[in-house]
Amino acid sequence: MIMTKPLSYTPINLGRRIIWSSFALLLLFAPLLFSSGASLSLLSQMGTLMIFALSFNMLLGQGGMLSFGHAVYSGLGAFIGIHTMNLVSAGTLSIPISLVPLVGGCAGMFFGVLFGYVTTKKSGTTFSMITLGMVELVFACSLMFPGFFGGEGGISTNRVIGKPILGISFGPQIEVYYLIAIWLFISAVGMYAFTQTPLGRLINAVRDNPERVEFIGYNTQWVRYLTLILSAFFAGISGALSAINFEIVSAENVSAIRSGGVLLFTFIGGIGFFFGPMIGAILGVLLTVILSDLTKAWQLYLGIFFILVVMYAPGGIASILMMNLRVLKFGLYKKIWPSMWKLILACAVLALGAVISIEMLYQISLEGAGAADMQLFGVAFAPAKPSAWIVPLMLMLVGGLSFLRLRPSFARDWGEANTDIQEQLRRSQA
Amino acid sequence: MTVFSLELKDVRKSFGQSEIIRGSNLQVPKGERFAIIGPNGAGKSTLFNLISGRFPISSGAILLNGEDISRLRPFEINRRGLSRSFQITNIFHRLSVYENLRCAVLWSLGYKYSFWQRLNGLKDAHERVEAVLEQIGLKNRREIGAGLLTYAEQRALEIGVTIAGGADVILLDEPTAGMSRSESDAAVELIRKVTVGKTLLMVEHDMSVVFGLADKIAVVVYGEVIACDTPINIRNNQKVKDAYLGGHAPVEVAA
Amino acid sequence: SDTIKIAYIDPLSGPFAPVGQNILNSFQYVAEKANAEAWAGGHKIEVVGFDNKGSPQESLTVLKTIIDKGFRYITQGNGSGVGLALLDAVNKHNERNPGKEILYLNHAAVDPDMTNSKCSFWHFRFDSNSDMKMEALTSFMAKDLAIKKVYIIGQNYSFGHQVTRAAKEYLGRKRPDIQIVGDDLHPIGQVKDFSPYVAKIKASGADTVITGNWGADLALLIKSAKDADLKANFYTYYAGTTGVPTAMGAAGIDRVKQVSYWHPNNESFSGKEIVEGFKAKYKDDYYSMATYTVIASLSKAVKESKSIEPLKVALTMEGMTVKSLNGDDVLRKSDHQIQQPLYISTWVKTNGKDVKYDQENTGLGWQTNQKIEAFVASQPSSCQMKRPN
Amino acid sequence: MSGFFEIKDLHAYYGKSHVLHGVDLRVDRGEIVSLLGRNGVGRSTTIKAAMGQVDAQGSILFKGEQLIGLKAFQIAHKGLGYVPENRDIFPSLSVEQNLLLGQKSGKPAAGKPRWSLDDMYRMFPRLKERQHTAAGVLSGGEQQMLTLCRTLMGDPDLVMIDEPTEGLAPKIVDLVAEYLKELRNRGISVLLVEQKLAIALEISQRVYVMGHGCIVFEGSPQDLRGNQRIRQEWLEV
Amino acid sequence: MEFTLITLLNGVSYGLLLFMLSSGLTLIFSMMGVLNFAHASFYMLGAYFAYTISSKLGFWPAFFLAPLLVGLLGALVERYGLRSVHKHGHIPELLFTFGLSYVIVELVQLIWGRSTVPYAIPAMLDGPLFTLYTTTFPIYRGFMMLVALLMLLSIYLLLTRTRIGLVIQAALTHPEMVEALGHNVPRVFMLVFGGGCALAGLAGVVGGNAFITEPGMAATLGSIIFVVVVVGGMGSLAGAFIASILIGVAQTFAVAIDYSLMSALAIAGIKVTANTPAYALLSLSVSQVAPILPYLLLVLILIFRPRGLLGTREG
Ligand SMILES: Nc1ncnc2c1ncn2[C@@H]1O[C@H](COP(=O)(O)OP(=O)(O)OP(=O)(O)O)[C@@H](O)[C@H]1O
Ligand SMILES: Nc1ncnc2c1ncn2[C@@H]1O[C@H](COP(=O)(O)OP(=O)(O)OP(=O)(O)O)[C@@H](O)[C@H]1O
Ligand SMILES: CC(C)C[C@H](N)C(=O)O
Ligand SMILES: [Mg+2]
Ligand SMILES: [Mg+2]
Repeated sequence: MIMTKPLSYTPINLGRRIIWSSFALLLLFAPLLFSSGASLSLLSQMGTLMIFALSFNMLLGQGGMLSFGHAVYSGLGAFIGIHTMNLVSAGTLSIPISLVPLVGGCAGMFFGVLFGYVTTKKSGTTFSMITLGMVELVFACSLMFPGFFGGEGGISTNRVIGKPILGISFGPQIEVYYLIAIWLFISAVGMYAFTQTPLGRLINAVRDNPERVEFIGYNTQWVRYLTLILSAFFAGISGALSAINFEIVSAENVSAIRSGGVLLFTFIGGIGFFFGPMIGAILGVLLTVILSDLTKAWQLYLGIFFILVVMYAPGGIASILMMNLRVLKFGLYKKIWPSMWKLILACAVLALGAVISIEMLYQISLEGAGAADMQLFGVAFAPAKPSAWIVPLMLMLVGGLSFLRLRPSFARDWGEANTDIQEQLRRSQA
Repeated sequence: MTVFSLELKDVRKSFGQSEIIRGSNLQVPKGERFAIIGPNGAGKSTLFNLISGRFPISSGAILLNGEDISRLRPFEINRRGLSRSFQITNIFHRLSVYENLRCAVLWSLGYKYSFWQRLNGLKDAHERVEAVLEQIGLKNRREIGAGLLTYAEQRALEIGVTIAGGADVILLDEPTAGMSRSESDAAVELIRKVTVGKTLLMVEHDMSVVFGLADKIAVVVYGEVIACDTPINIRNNQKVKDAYLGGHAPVEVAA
Repeated sequence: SDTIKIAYIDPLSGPFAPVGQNILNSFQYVAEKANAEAWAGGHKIEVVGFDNKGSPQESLTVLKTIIDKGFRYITQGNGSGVGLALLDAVNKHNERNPGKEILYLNHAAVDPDMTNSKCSFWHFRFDSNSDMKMEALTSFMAKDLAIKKVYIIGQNYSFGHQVTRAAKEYLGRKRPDIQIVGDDLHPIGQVKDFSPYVAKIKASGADTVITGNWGADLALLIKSAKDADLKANFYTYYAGTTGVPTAMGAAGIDRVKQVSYWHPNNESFSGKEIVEGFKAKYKDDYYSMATYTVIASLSKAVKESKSIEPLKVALTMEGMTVKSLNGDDVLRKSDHQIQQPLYISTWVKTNGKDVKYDQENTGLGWQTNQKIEAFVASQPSSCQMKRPN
Repeated sequence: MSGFFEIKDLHAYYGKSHVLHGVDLRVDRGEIVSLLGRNGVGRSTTIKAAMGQVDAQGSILFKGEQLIGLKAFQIAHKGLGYVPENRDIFPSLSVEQNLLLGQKSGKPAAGKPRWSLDDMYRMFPRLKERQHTAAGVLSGGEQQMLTLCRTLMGDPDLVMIDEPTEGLAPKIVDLVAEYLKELRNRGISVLLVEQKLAIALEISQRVYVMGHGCIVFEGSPQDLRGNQRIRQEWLEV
Repeated sequence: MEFTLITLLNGVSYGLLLFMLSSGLTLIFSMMGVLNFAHASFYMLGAYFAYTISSKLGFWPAFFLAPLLVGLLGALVERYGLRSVHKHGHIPELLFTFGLSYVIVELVQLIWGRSTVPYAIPAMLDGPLFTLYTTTFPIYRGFMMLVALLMLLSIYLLLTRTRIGLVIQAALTHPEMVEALGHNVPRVFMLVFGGGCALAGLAGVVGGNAFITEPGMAATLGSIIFVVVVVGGMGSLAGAFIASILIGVAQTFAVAIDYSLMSALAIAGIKVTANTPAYALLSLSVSQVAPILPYLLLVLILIFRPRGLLGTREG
């Protein structure tokens, strides 16, 4: 029987190693590509959010546990982290900054042990609602215990403590970036490894069918509880890293809004794939930080974006990516490309028109009727003049109509390509 | 006094006002194949649910290998060596066939809630799963998501998940429901094969399966075991005929 | 000639956006005027809005972004919590990046700590701090012998705490006979129904309420008071900010008083061109006069120091006198707290005479009760400033 | 009698996979017709297509009206009843509520409905006993009875029943057979998909045998009994 | 005495407002299983619509038209948005409504501006209804309470006199089967969602001028209405009603109580100073704890009675 060991059993370690090494390389060289202070800070934020989103997906994607309160663990991790740093700088404690994330992780874990016991008693909607209550409780407490939470202004710290070790003081952003990158790598490997352990598989089983798990010898509550504790550990790491990065932690770190944010972006990234949450984290930072910088209408765009993703790509960005990759792998791109590029073009035209209109509307609403001219994509627009509306409206009309016309043929081509692939897969299986 | 594999002592169960199980007594010796038959709603599945810990019993006692298990939770009972299948297929739909079975063997191999061991490094689990795959005939469907299997394959997997942990008392609830003749014949063969040396308790409405497989038949009517005997005696039992069989007792036994 | 770019870091989305947007518009309106009139000599001033979503942490992200974009001046005011966080971050940045310092021009965050225990060379405050305002308010109240029982209610955050503390302390000093019959802190921006609080105030028998509430928290409080027929006067800080006048409406007439460093119906209607011009352009009220002081001070310091380098500008600003809409104000050197007069005013119907300008088209506006000169309003500071050498 | 219920050249698809390849069958008023065949040949699909739950092409005429293209609830309103094979009872509702849902929404058709709650309880006293129990906890067999009754509550003219005897005790199976006959006596036609050959042959007027998505045999039960080849090849008995 | 009575009255009327807000959500969330995060946005829309309509046509036309409009909008949202998302499960639905809430807030700001709009109480409903000792109780609060009770009654009749409730509940598990039994499930869903939104809109019409109408009014509502629905019990209108009143009264009374653990200990003769361990906890007064009461209740209820007060099912 050992002789007939099937091929598929040996995991394709080579491919996996390549992926992980390129991930490491990417982390290493990203600052060279985006070297300005602000992009470094963005990269750092993405890093922490990635850990947070991955840890959240341990619950949602792996365990089917929809938590509305995951920020509790990252937030409390952050608070403990920042208090630790303040203790270190006060001289009462001696821990290098690079290990503060570990402290945060342990703190997250501690609160995971504490709160998780209550929340994981139930699953499904009940779990979601308990976590909602829990996060609101902790958040409300943050105003009641200003000693620990610092009230509305939060607790701040200075990450440059003591003498630099090996010339690293963690003052410059780049040093913080690499600290985050290293922890991100460790955490990502750790969380991926988790999916390949007995507990990691069992939480999948619990997600699919909790009832049956009880009849193969496992206590579902324990499976959920342990997973939550581990997930809270990683959340705590991300919290402490963000404390180091921002040098401030405030009550919003433990809020329902923060918890909702991670849910949103994890989902947008794609909960069905391990790396989905990472894409979500990148998007999350881009959308909330950059977009709000670029336009006042960012919340409108954000809302529309969510709606579109949910309606047209419920598997998240990762699923779109994987489906396209699959089409590519099976060499069917030439089949869908002709209808695809036209559709993309139509969408782009539609979006362009919509963006121009929205921006002009905002200009009018914020600046009053005498709204000044504005620059958009390097072109000047005068929203006050009715004539200025012709272009965007035309763009929207043309884009919209061609979208409606082109969609069926794309949908058909896309559908055919995918059935082809399924056929091929089925044949290779049989 | 012999220790029975499974013993029910005056087990009672009420849901709200209605008493569904009204003092059932049953003794299943080690290594025997028992079939439970009875009219719809007699309480057969409920009996299984009580034994396997899905519901708590109202009174009485259930002994597994002489040990009282009547207050234990399902997973505790499972760890003591009793495993059951479900009337309505109850597997992990999004996991592959292989993973379904691997989940089912982990506890019995002592891996518990481990998150420090690599699944793929667990040789014994792999071998055990391979063996089960072979037995239930799903060897070349291993990587398919369980939800995509055909009905009969799912039923086979259901049985596979039930036996994979190596329990020595197996409870099967209508294992052949919804199968065609040839499929259910195959299922009978499968069950016969995988329960060698084990204690089997099985609910079935298909008399050819019952009479083909069982060493003994227990008849449950209105929450009571009204008869428990060899197939031949059961077939000729007037009470059973009235309550359950009607004119349907198969003529040829164990073809 | 250069363009001096000021990053305005305040809420432009979320519940506090209305105030944030109004003040941004105010800044830009004044900057336009300054540029047209060449206040800063050949240099132009530009104010760019950045949304901090009301959060301290988000503000720090924004700070990093704008530093990267080459901004050297920031201004902020809506929320002392954010203010303290920014102050800290600016200090750290300036320490770590000598030669690339940032200057923080605070237009409204009034927690006294920012010019006392936490004072910084890199921070100038153009609003009078909450202690100064409380000093003025309590002095005014002390003269009113009808006041017997006072109730203090505030939002549960740093500024609210400061108001409560100062009110108790100063009233105790000036009118020990006045009884503080209660004090309450409620969560900021979350209470929908203030009637339980009003019932409490009522039960306490208070004839006067002191509150630092702003935005919806103030509007709802006054509304509930009216509904329950609470016959108490309200001494407020922020009854003039966006949204409150509308919500208050006629219910506040004669009941609501405000302490502020300026209001449009001041003795000489100083600033009326701006009030009118602003209204014509944005259909909104100009009330945040600190925007004027900030631009005027910066312009003057740039002109005098002949530099747009924050360090030089800050050194020049120290102790500088600037002509603003409420007179000649001094940027006190010891703590960088502006010294300016304060007004106590009451919410009344416009009458075309001393109450000319209404707010939010309600036909109601502010009438001066008393002007407190800058030297009277002044407060000592415990600041021990560290200056760069 | 030009077709009470008539399926002609019916093709059906699950996504891309072509399951029915031109099915023709017919049920006349007051007739019990059985549709037999092995697992997976497409019997359930035929019924689902008639009920508007599967993509289908071809023609399905019911009382002279074309059903293809209509939504399930419209088809139900035309007088077609469907008893699914996997029961699909509403677990959180009580037995009685399940039955009530069987009645169609909107105004009742002219005349008195043929069935009342009491009829159902008389037919299966077991249901009466469990009247207020959540249907989800019913035993397998009880659920089967409930499904049948629920559809009858909608007062259909033709019931399509998919494996009604699965999981029923042998005695109850006989009972169901009796009731199907009773249905016919009340003027209701039945299209029966059944695994248990004995019963199908006993109660139906005509039988169809299906193989791989099309009809391979049509005739009376006697014909089928006599046709060893068909039984061997398509029914594995 | 005056204080207790007034506080009780305030509590009940606040509770009734909570009920108004959450009755629509009970319909949508606990019947259809859709976690509608945009519910409060529809409440806001109700207030803004009412503001515009009442400034043109007067309050009473607005009272009837605004909820209708909001309901219509809700129905359209269901028809062209949620329906296609529905098959993917609850989380996409939740995110859809989440995105929707962003869009609605922004659109409101585009149309009506960023600041408060002067949506005032109509003259005929302004003024005191009665005076209790010295405190007046405004007519408008009485009116709000009446509307809430009428809402309760009408939804109750709708759910008990029709089979809509049954159809929805059945369709949650087996939509195809419900259709096969002759019920137009999509239309029922659309009606229910639209109806729920209309109820939110009505609450907005009534609440918008009782409180203030501004773009932030939706955000402040936050999760409290979910608390009401869950505490009341999934699928139970009466439960939501009781939960609303319970939360309203409890919170109102809590605000009024200034005692803390410290004062309790003081009565017992134990002196607590700032140096005592857990001083921060001990010195918290009940009124400061008031904001967390609903959430505390939520967590406790879910732990000890996951079905909620009057619920019939879990989750
Ligand atoms: N949780 C419960 N609450 C109330 N009644 C229940 C519950 N579970 C089962 N019952 C009732 O108990 C009776 C026995 O059900 P059970 O499922 O054990 O029957 P069974 O013998 O397996 O029948 P079948 O052969 O039809 O599957 C049924 O009438 C059922 O309605
Ligand atoms: N939802 C589905 N998607 C894809 N294929 C399906 C689906 N349902 C059924 N099939 C396929 O269609 C074919 C016909 O199925 P159908 O359920 O009609 O068979 P049946 O004759 O009723 O058999 P059974 O005895 O299993 O009920 C089968 O090969 C089945 O695999
Ligand atoms: C804009 C102001 C109302 C802010 C307030 N003064 C504070 O310091 O928090
Ligand atoms: Mg059963
Ligand atoms: Mg079938």
